[in-house]
Amino acid sequence: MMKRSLFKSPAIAILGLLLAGGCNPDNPQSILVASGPVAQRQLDLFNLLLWAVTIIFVLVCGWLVYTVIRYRRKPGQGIPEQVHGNTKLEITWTVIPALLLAAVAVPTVAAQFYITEPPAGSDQMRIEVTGHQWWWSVVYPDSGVVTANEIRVPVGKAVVVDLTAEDVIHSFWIPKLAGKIDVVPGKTTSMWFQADEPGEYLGQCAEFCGESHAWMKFRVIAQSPEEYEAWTQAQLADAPQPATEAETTGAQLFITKACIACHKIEGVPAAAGVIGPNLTHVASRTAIAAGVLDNTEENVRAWIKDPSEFKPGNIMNRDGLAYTNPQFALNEDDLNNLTAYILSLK
Amino acid sequence: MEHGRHPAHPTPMTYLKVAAILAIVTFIEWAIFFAPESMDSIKLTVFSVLSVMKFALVVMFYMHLKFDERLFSMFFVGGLTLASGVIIALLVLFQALL
Amino acid sequence: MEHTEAAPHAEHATTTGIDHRKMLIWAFLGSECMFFGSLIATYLVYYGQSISGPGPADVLDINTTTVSTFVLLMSSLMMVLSYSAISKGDVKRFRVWILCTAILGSTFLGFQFFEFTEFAHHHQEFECPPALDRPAQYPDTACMDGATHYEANYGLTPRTNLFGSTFFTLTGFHGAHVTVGVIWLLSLFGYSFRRRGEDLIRDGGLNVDLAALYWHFVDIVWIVIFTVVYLIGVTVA
Amino acid sequence: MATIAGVFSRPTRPTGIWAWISTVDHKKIGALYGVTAFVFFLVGGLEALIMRLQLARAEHGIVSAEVFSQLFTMHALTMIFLAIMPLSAAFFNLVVPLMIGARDVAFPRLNAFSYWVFLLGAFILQTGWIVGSSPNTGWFAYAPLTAESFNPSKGMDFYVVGLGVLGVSSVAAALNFIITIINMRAPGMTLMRLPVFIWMTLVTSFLLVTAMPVITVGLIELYMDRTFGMNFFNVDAGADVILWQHLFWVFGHPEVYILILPAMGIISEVLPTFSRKPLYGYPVVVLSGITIGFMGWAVWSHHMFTVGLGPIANSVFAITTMFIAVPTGIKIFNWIGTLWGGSVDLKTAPLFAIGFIFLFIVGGLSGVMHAISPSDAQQQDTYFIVAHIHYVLFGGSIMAVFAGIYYWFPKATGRLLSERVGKWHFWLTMLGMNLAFYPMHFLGLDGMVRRNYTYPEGMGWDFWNMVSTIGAFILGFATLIFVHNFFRSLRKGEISGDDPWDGRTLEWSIPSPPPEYNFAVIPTVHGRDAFWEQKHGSGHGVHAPAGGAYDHDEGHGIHMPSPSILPLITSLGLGIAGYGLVYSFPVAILGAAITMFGTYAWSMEPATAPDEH
Repeated sequence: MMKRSLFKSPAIAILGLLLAGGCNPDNPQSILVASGPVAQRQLDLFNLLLWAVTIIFVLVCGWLVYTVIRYRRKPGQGIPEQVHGNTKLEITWTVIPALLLAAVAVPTVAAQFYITEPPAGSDQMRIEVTGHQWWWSVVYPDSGVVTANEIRVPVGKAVVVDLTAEDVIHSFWIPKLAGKIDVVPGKTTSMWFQADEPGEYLGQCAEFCGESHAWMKFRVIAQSPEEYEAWTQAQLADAPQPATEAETTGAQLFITKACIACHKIEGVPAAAGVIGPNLTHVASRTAIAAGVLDNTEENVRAWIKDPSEFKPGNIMNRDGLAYTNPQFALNEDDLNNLTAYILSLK
Repeated sequence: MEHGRHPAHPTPMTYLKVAAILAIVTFIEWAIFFAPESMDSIKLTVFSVLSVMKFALVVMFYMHLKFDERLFSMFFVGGLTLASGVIIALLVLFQALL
Repeated sequence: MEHTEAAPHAEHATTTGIDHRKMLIWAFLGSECMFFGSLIATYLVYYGQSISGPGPADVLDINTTTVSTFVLLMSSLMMVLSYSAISKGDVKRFRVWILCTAILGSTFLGFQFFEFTEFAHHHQEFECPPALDRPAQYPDTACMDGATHYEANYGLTPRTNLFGSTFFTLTGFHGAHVTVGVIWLLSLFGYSFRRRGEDLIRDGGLNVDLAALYWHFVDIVWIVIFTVVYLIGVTVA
Repeated sequence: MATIAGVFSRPTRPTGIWAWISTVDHKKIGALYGVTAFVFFLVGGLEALIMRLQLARAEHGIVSAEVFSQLFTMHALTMIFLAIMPLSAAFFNLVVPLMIGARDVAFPRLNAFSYWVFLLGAFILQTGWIVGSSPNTGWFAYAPLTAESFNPSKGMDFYVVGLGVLGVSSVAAALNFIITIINMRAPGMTLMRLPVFIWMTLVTSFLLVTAMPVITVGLIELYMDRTFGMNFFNVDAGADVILWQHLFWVFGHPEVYILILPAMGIISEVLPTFSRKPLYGYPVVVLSGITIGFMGWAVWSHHMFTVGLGPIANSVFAITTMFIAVPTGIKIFNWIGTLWGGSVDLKTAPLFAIGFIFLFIVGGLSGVMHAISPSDAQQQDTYFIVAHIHYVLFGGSIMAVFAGIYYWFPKATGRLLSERVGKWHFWLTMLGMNLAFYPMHFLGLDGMVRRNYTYPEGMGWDFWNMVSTIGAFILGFATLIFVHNFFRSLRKGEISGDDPWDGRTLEWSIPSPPPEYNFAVIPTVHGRDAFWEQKHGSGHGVHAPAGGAYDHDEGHGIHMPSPSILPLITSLGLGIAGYGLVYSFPVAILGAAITMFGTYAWSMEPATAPDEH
């Protein structure tokens, strides 16, 4: 909090405006307020550098402007003294920056090691995240929970994330919790983060990965350990059976319209696809379409109707029979029923 | 056209000697290759040394770098060093150093 | 081959006393080092990373390649001899040696062509799997009548695996350089018949010198490829 | 002998368009480079403006996601390869022989060849706009997004072949300038008397010659994968797609210095002239330029801090990157040292140079912030980086290019650019530049990812995006002012005379515009800043080439290389081969045959037609 007040201090308003003052730390993806130790460590370094470069900027540019004003050519001025250099001065302004940089190198290297792995002996858990064009699948190997685009974690626990990609390179980034790491097909990279306070943290793919790169988002939801445990248990259950007529029809449509080719729903044996997100408990998520749309009836319906309206080039539109084969096309009733079924998958 | 600093080139006899060494070294390499497997660990070193030797002989005598302008050596060795540096750096980064 | 590019008066009065073109070829060779260096780096980074075979030990034949290496090394000898001849004004000897160089270079290319085709059609003996493990459409009937081994195509093409891609690209680009070299040498050979080779003799054989430097460079690149890809490559595998 | 290979008769004393097509004169080639590059600069700027319009508001629908991908890819490729690099090449061509007291470059026809190959490579790269599929993966083209399976459009093929052809042009030009600088200096011009611009040209040329082959290999591998189904970046075959990134950045980082070192060279000429003092600490400035070029090879992985190379590799590259700030800082201090105690004439050229220092400090300092690998994990791929690269490439390279244009325009044309319009140009550029790019720092820190074609409301990005768009349009307007100034001054500008700025280097000792042969008498050099010494110096008996000599000697007896059509033909073959590699192999073979024919004819053609005099 100390650092935050520094930014807002009126005494440095001008400098602040020049440097980071244009930012509002309350913005959902601002890196200027950290909510976990990794992001905090990165922010501390950033702040250190910010102040260092601010001072250097003021000194050097001040010197530049002063020089230009003071030595402006005056009418009738003759040829100035032809100075070729000054060895002592030049050595000084070589050595001082070198020393400053050497001083910065120490915390840099220390932080680089810190952000790579959580401290030994800390309370840890692991998750596995896979990047797809343009969504994320999430697996909790310890409990067996499988979900997508929404990562629930308990507060105060170090979460080690092992990442890989299904297709092209992506990058996994939750600004308020930790800096990004690339998600590379054929390799596993890893990073860790920890949320210190409960809340919802926005994340997004940071490496250009094709047409809908801009819409490859996700959320991290940090909860108390009890809430997290309850969530885990709920996720492990099979999908609820359809209750209303609309839901039952929707459940059948889910099979007959070939949604099952790509989507898995635990408890529905036919629905075992692995190309798209696991939908067993899709209704329990706060958002759909990889964090793009809030999970409301209106949005679910609009998304099923025409995914490309929200995500140009997406694979569901490209390959799904409901969109490519007129025999499988969805009419208005189908949309209503499917929406009802999806929203029943709490 | 002659310019004052035309380097003194070796005679055809030298060329023949170099060729003989090159041929012999290639034969040795061939022989070592079929040596027993127990020698595999030192084979790599020997191959590398022999290869560098052949390389250097051709560069120094056939390309006359030993007798020619230092500038040429700078161009060539510069490119060679940089290329080696890139190869080694990549092997280290991919943790593929043999 | 080339007439000097420089303004005529500057020709004899360069700052360093070195001919422009000779400096050009050396700077160019420095650049070529980076080119082949990057190709070799790719080869090494991918060494042993192929998911499927065949690998270096399956297809590479050290005997054949030792001979082709020897051929290329000897072509370098012919090359220096032809340069030595032209710098003494001996056009006739020059013609003999440069033709020899070109022929040896072409022989090397022939070897490479043979090698490439051979790799693509490479057959290897495999142990017959136990009858129960055989897939339904087992391709080879050889194992049917109680044989323990059968022979099958185990060829390497640029598309087969990582090794194939890196190998053919590296050696292929070397081969392309040799091809350019052979064309260059033959052009010089033809050129020596014009005005009895006066143009070649005139600047101390500089035109031949340039081709020679290029030729030897291609030769030393092969020395590295032979060691890295063939000798060490097969030994480690 | 005047008939080449029996087909093309050699153009003699050509005029009109033919004079440009067959020219081997470095000044004309420089002008061709300059005009072509500036046209592409405008094209790249237009692409940027469309993108800024799209991003001005949340969920704006001006262009589709696909078109936006093509726009940001082509904006980078156009600005880097078709604007800044050839603008540098334009200065190399226009200035290098004049500064070192030479009559032309070492290989005049190769020089023309470089230009034509550049032009054809540029066409290939831009073909996508005509056929509707430009490269769309970002200029860095990370595998495997570039693979056929993910990217079947021809766009990536134009990328591969276009960059390959441009590489040929760059290497040929760079070799030419290396030889020219080492081998064609006027008597007495030792290496430590070379103007700093020449030094930076030399370092840049060495970087080009060594860096281009690396990307060429990467491009070849990508081409093999896409065209022949090879496996270089095929994960299923065991390939490591990170290899592309290494090959790309091993080239890409030296490339950054290829873009900025010529700019630093220009600044090092402009500042001493307009403060009437020699460059402060010349040896150190030269040495730091060489150091930057050399260290440029040891820092490439800082573009890959988030790839997961591991903490050791990241730390090593973080430290090497930080220390590259030392030689850069030295240059800045020495430039200010040059101004200190001088008599600073604030004409437009030095204004741009001072603007360069100011903006480059901002970009350089944010560069140091990126070098800190742990916090770079937050900044990487956000608008914070976009801000940084525009401060160094626009605030750096382009500002220096403008400084250079205002500085040397009178030498090239004999007329001055309007100072009054120039001041407007400068201040509007400064305003637009900072308004367009400074807010991007804020956007990056607020978490806006780069290369997103749009963004939702409620992220706090709307305001600064709008400001940035307004800034971009001011910048565009400022550039139009410059274009106006350029064309107006070309026809009506004040006559400059030979030496309007009281220049220090040899190009100011000859008429403006220079005669075809540059120097009637090759000057003898007795010190650094040769021409200044001659005018104000300690009375060395420098041979005075200017004045009377030119009035009486119209260049008779000076043999200049004759015009030749063969560079164009040879490069045309390359261009045809390039399109052939994209569309059809028989065409590629035809192109190769034309190139071969051109090479033969070229090698048989004397540099100077004997029957000309």
